[in-house]
Amino acid sequence: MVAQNVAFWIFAAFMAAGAIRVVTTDNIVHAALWLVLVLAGGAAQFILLGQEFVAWVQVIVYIGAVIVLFLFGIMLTRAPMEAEEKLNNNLRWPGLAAALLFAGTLAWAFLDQWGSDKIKLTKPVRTKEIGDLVFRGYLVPFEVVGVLLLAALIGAVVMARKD
Amino acid sequence: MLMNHFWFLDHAWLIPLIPAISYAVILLFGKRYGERAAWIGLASIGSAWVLALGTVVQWISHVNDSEGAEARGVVQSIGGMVRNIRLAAESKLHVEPIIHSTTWFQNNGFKLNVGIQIDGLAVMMLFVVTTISLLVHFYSTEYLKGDRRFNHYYAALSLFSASMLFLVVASSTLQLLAGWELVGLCSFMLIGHWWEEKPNSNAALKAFLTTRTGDIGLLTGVIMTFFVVQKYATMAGGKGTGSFDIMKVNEAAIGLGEHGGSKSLLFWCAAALLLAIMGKSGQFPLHTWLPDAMAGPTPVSALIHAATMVVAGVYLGARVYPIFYQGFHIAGGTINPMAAIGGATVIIGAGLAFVQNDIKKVLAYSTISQLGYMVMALGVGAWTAAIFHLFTHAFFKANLFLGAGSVSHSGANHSFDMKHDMGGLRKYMPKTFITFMIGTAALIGIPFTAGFFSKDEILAVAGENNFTFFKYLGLVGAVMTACYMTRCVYLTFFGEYRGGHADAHGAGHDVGHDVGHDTHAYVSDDHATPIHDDHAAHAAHDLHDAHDDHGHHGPHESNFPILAPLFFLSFMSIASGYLLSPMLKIEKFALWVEPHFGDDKHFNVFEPGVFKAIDPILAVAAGVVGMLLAYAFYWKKAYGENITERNGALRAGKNFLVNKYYLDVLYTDIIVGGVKGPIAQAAYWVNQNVIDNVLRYTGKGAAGAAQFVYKYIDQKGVDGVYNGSASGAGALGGLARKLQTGRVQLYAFTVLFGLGAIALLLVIFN
Amino acid sequence: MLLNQFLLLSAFLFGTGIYGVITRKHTVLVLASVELMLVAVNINMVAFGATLNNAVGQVFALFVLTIAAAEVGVGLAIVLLIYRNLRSANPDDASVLKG
Amino acid sequence: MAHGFDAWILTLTTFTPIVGLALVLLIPKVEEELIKLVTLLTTLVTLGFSLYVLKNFDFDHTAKLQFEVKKTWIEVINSNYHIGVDGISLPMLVLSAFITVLCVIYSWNHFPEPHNVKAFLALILLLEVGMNGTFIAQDLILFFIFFEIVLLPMYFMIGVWGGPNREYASIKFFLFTLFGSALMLLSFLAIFFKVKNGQGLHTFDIPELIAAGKGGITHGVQLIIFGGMFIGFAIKVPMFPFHTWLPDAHTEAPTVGSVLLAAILLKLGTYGFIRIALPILPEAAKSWAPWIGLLAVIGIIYGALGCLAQTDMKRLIAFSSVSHMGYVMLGIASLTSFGINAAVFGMVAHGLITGMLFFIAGSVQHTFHTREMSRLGGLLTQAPKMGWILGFCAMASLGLPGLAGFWGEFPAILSVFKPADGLSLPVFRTYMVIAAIGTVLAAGYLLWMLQKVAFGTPKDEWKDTHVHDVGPQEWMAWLPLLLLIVVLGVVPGLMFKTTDGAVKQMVDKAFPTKVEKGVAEKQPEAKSPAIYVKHLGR
Repeated sequence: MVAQNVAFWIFAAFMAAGAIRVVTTDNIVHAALWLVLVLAGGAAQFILLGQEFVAWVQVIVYIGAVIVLFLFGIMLTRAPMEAEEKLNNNLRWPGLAAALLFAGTLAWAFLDQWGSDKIKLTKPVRTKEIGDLVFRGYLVPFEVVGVLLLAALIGAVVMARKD
Repeated sequence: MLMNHFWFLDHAWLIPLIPAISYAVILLFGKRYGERAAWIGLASIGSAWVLALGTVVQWISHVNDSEGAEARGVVQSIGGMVRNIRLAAESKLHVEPIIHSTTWFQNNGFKLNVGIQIDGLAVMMLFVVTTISLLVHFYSTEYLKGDRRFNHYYAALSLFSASMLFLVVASSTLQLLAGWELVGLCSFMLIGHWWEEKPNSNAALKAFLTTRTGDIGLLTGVIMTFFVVQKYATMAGGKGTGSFDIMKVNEAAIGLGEHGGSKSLLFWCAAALLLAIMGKSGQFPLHTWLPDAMAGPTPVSALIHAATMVVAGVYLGARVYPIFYQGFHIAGGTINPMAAIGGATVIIGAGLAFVQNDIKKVLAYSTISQLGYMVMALGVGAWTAAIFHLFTHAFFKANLFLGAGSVSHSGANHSFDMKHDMGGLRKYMPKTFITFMIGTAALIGIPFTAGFFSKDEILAVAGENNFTFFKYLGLVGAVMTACYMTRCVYLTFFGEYRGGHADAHGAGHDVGHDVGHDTHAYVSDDHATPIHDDHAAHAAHDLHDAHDDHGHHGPHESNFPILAPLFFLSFMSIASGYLLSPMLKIEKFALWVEPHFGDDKHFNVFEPGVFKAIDPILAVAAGVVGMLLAYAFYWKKAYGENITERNGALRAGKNFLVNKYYLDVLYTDIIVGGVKGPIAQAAYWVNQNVIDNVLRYTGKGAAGAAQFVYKYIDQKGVDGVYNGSASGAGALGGLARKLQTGRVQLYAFTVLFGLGAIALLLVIFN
Repeated sequence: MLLNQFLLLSAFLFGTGIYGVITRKHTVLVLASVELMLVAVNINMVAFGATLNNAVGQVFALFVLTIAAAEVGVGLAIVLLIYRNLRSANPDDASVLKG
Repeated sequence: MAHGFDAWILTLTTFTPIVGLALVLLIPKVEEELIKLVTLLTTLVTLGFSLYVLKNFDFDHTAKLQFEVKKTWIEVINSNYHIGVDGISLPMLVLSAFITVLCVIYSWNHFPEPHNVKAFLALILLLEVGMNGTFIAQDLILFFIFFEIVLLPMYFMIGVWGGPNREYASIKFFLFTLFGSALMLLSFLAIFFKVKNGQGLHTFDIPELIAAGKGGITHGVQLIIFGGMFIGFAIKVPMFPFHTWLPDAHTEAPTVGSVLLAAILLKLGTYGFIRIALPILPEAAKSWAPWIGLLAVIGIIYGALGCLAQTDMKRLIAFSSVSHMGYVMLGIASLTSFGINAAVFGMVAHGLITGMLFFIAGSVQHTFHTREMSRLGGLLTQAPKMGWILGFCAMASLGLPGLAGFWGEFPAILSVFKPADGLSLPVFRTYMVIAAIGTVLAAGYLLWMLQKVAFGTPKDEWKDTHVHDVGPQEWMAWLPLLLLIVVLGVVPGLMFKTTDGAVKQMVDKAFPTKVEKGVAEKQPEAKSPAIYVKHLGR
C-alpha cells in the first residue's frame, strides 16, 4: 500500500502544479498543455483506485478530444500563441478568496466527515460490471445523455455556423 | 257582531299593506291609467281608512269590555277625585295590546320578531294617519291636476302612508326604525317632487340629511334598547338574550329603572332616541329643515306636518316612553333634556313665525312650535296630554295647510307670499276663509276648540308634575301663537287684495328665483327656497292645458275636492277636542289610548290632569293678549305703516302728541315690536346665520376637510408613502444597478463566494 | 490509502478551478478552468465508488465526462460566436448585460 | 366526503370556465358572436353548477363542510386538493358565478376600447376560475393559488382596457396586492412550520389547522403571523390606509372590471379574514381586533370624506367602497357571531349594490363619455329609468331598511356595542357611534351624487343628445341584481340562515363566551313556535 500512497502523492503534486499553471500561465497554449497534465494525472489516480475503464475514457475523451477542441478554439479565436500580456484580470484577490473559501470549506467538511476512512481495494472494477450497470440500472440516463450529446452537437453546429 | 270581535285588530297589518301594494301598482301600471292612477291610491287609502275605523271601533269596545263598567263609572261620577281612585283600581285599567308577531330571522339564538302591536296609541295613530292621508289624496286630485309626474306623486303618497302606518303598527323597535327611514325616504321624494329646480332638490336633501343626523341617535338608540332588554334579562337571572320587541323594551326599561340598575345605559339610550326625535320632529336646533320642506307640494306639507313625518318622532317618544321616563328621571320634576328641548322649541318656533311673509312658512314654524309642546309634554310626564295634542294638532294643522293650499291654488299667482299676493281674500273665497279661521282658532286655543283642550291639558299636567317653569313657558308660547296667527290671518284674508292678475305671475315667479340662485349643494337658506306650487307652470306643456286657465283670472273660491277636506277638518278641529277634558269631565281619550307598558303596575303616567279653573283662564288670557297685540299692531295700524323707520329727536315732541303719549309705542313698539322685531329677528338671525351657518359650515368644513384630506393626506400623504416606497425601491434598484457591471466573472465571483459562504455556514452549524 | 487524500485533492482542484473561472481573461481558459472543476468532481465520484466497492462511482464519472464533452462543445461554439461578434474572447468585453 | 356527482360538482363549478376559456381561445378572433355565445354558455353552465350546489346544500348543517373532496396533491408539503363549501362560502360562491354571468350579458354590446372581444372574455373566464376557486379552497396553498390567479386577469383588464391613467392604476393594483400576497404567503408558511395536525404532520389544511388550535405558537409569534395575513387581506379589502390602489383601479378599470372588482374581488380579503385568519389564530385576532376596528371606523369616515371631495362619479363610488367595507371589517372586528354574520351579509349586499352602481356609472359614461358630475345632470329627464335605478341604488347603498344594504350595516354596528369577551367596551362603543355618524355621511355623498347626476335639467351640451334609456341587455344584467337587493332586504333570513350555523361554530370555537356557555343548556325558548299570538281579555 505504501507504493500506492507514494504514487498518489507524486501524481497529486503534478496535478496541483499543473492546475495552478492552468490558471496562472500567460500563454494560452501552455495553459491547455498544463491541463493535459492535470487530466492525465487524474487518469492515473483512477487507475490507482482500480477504476480502469473510466481512466481510459478520461484519456481518450479528455486528452484526445476535449483538449483538441480547446486548441481549435484557441486557434479560431486568434489568440496569441505566446505570452504577450497578462491573462489574468484584476479579480485575482476576490478569486483567491472565493477559491480558498470553497476549498477550505470542502476540506473542512471532508476531514470532519471522513476523517480516517480507508479505501480497501479488493480488486479492480471490471468493464463488464460497468456495462451491466449502465445498460440495466442506468439505461434511461444513458439514453438521455446520448440525446443530450446529440443536442449539444446540433446546437454547437447551429451556433458556430456562419450565415 | 261584525265578523270576529277582534277581526280588525288582528288584521291591522293589512292597513299598511294595502297602500304598499297600491304603491307598486301605481308605479308599475300607473302610466297606463294616466290620471286615473290617483283613484288607485284613493281606493287603497280609503280601504285602509275603513280598516282603521274598524280597529277604532273594536278597540274601544274591547277597552270598555275589559274595563268593566263599575270602575270607570265610579271614576266618571266622582270627577275631581279621579286620580286617587284610578290608582287604586289600576290593575284593571291596563288593557294589554294585541300582538301578532313572527320570527323574521334568527341569528345566533337571537330572534328578530316582527309583527303588529295594536293598542290604543297605535289605533289612534292609525285613525289619524289614514284620515289625513285620505283627505290629502282626495285634495290632491284637484290640486295636482295636470302635474307632469302625477303618477309618481300618487305612488310616493301611497308609500308615504304605507311606511307611516308600518311604523305605527310596529311591534319591534327595529321595525320602527325601518318605517322611520322609509318615511324619510318618501318625504325626500315628495319634497323634491319638482326636482328640476335646484332649490327643491336642495330642500329634499336638507330634509333627508337633517333627519338622518337625528337617525344617528335612532340607530344607536335602537341598538341600546336591544341591550337594555338583555341587561334586564340577565339581571332577572334569565338567559340574557336581547330583543327588539317594544313590549320587552318597555318592560325592561321600567324594570331597570325601578331596580335602580344601569342608569347610564338608560340615560344614553334615552339621549340617543331624543336626538332621533329632534331630527324627525323638527326640534330645536335640528328644526331648520322643516321650513325648507315647504318646497314640496302643499298637500304633502299637510301630510308631513300633520300626520306622518314629524309626528313619527313624537310617536317614537310615546312608544318607548319608559326609556325616557326612567332614563331622564322625569318623575323627579327637575329640568330634563327632553322638556328643555321641547320648551326651547316652543319659543323659538313661535318667534320665527312672526317675521315670515310666506303663509306656508308661518304654518311651518307654527308646527315646530306645536311639536315643541308635544315633546315638552312628554318631557314633563304628560304622556296623555302630548298624544292628545298630537291628535288634535293633526286635524287643525292639516286644515290650515290645506287652507293655505286652497288660497294659493285658487289665487291668482299660485304664490304663498302674503305681503305681495294676498290680502282681503275673505271676500273672494269665503268658504276657505271660514275653515281657515276655525283652524286658526284651534291653533290659538280659543275656548271650546280642540286646541284649547289639548294645550290646556299639557299646561295643567306640567303644573301638576311640578314643572312650573315649563307651564309658564307654554303660556308665553300661547301668547306668541295667538299673535302670529292673527297677523297671518290679517295679511291673508283682511285688508285689500294686493295680488295682481295673470300678468303678475311671471314677476312673482322671478322674485322667488332671484333669491333662489345663491343656494348651494346642501344647505340652503330658508328664504332661498321659492315657495311656489307652480305646477301649473310645469304643466304648461302638459296634457291639461285646458285646466290651467284658472291661473289667469282673479282669486276665486276653490272647488269641491279642495273644499270637502277643509270642511271635514274644520269639523274635526273642534270636535276632536271633546274626547278629553277634565273640565268637562270627559276622559275617554285617556282611557282608550293609554298603552300597556309591560307588567309593572307602578308605572302610570297616563292620568289626565286634574281640573283647576285657573288653567283655562290663564290660557285664554294668553290667547286674548296675543290676539289683541296683533290686532292693535297689524290690524288697526295704530302706529302707522312704517313705524320702524321713524326716528329722530326733533320730531319726538310732535310725535309725542300725535302718538297718544307713546303709550302705543310702549305697547306696540317696545313690547310687540320688541318681540316681533329684535327678539324674533335675532332668533331668526340666529337661525339663519348661526344654526344654519353651523350646518352650512359644517357642510363646508366637511367638504373642505374632505378636500384637504383627499388632496394632501390621501393623494400626497398616504399615497406619498407608497409612491415614496416605490421610489425607495427605485433607489435600491439604482444601487443594485451599480452591481450589474456586466462583468460575467464578477457575477461568477458573487455567486461562488456566496455559495461558499452558505456552505461554510451549513458546515459550521451542522 | 485514505479516502481523504482524494477528497482533498479534489477540493484543491475545485478551488483552483474557481480561481480560474473568476480570473482568466480568455474565454477558452475559463472553460478550461471549468474542466478542472469537473475533474475534481470526477475524482470525488471515483474515490467514493472505490470506497464503497462498486461501479456506480465510475458510471457517474462517465456521465460527468459525457456532459463535460457536450459542455465544451457548446461552450466553444458560444466562444466562437462571441468572438465573431465582438472580435474578442475576453469575457469582460461581453458586457451587454451591464445595467 | 361527498360521493358520485356531488364529489365533482365543486370542481366542475370552478374549472368549467377553463374549458370555456380553451374553447374561446380556439375560436378565431373575428367570430365575435360565437365567442360571446360560448362565454355566456360557459358562465351559465357554471352558474347552473353553483345553483346545483345551492339546491343540494344541506341548510340544516351549514357548519359542516359539504361537497367535500380531499385528494392528495403536493405530497411533499402535505398540501391537498381539499375543497368544500359551508354556510360562509356558499353565498360567496353563488354570488361570484352569478355576477360573472351578468357581466358577460352586460358586455354584450358594451365592449370597452380597444375592441378585443376574445381576449376580454377569456380574461373574464380566467377571473371566474380564480374567484370560484378561492371560495371553495380548504387548503392554504390551494387558496393562495386561486387568490393569485385572480390578480392576473384583473391586471390586464385594467392595464389594457382601462382609462387614460390605466398603466399607473394597473401597476399600483398589481404591486399592492402582490405585496400583500407575499406577506400572506410568509404567514401561511410560518403556520405550516409551526403547527402540526392530529397525525403529527405539518399541514396546510384549513380545517385541520383550526382543529389543531394555536399549536403551541407563542403569543408574540401569533401576533406577527396574524399581522402578515392582516396586511395581505387588508390590502384586498381594502382597509385604510391600504386603500389607495382602489380608487385608481376602479376609476380606470372598464365597467365590467369595476363591477367584478367591487362585487367579488374585494370580498376575497374579508372572506380570508373569516375563513383563515380568525379561526386559525383566535388569540392574535383578539389582540388585533381593536386595531382592526379602529382602521375600520377610520375607513368609514375617511372613505365618506373622500367621496364628498370627488367630482368623478365612478371615483365617488369607488371611495364609497372603502367606507362600506369598513362596516364589514367592523363587524368582523367585533369577533361576535352577530358581527360576522353581518359581515358576510354586508359582503354580499355590497357586491350587489356597488356592482349595480358601477354598472350605472358605466352606462352613464357610455352615453355621455364623461363621469364628471358637474357636467352631468337631469338624468331623470333624459333617461328616467336609469335615473330611478340610480336613486334606488343610492338608497340601497346608504342603508335604507328594506333593502339589502341595511342588513350589512345595522347588525355590524349593533355587534360592536357588545364585542366578544375581553375586548374593551368603551373603545368599541366609540366605534359604534363613529360608525353611526358614517351613515349620515353616506347619505350625504350618495344623495349629493344623485342630485348632481339625476336631478335638475340636462346641461346645455347634452340638451340635444338622444340618450338611450336602459336597454334589453342592461335590463337582463341589472334586473336580477335589483331584485336580489330587494329580496335580501326584505327577507334577510335567507342569508342569515345560511351563514349563521357556520359562523356560530367558528366563533364558539375561536372566541367562546363565558356567559353564554353556561346558559346555552337551559334555553327552552329555542323550541317555541315561530308564531305566537298573545290575546288577553278574549
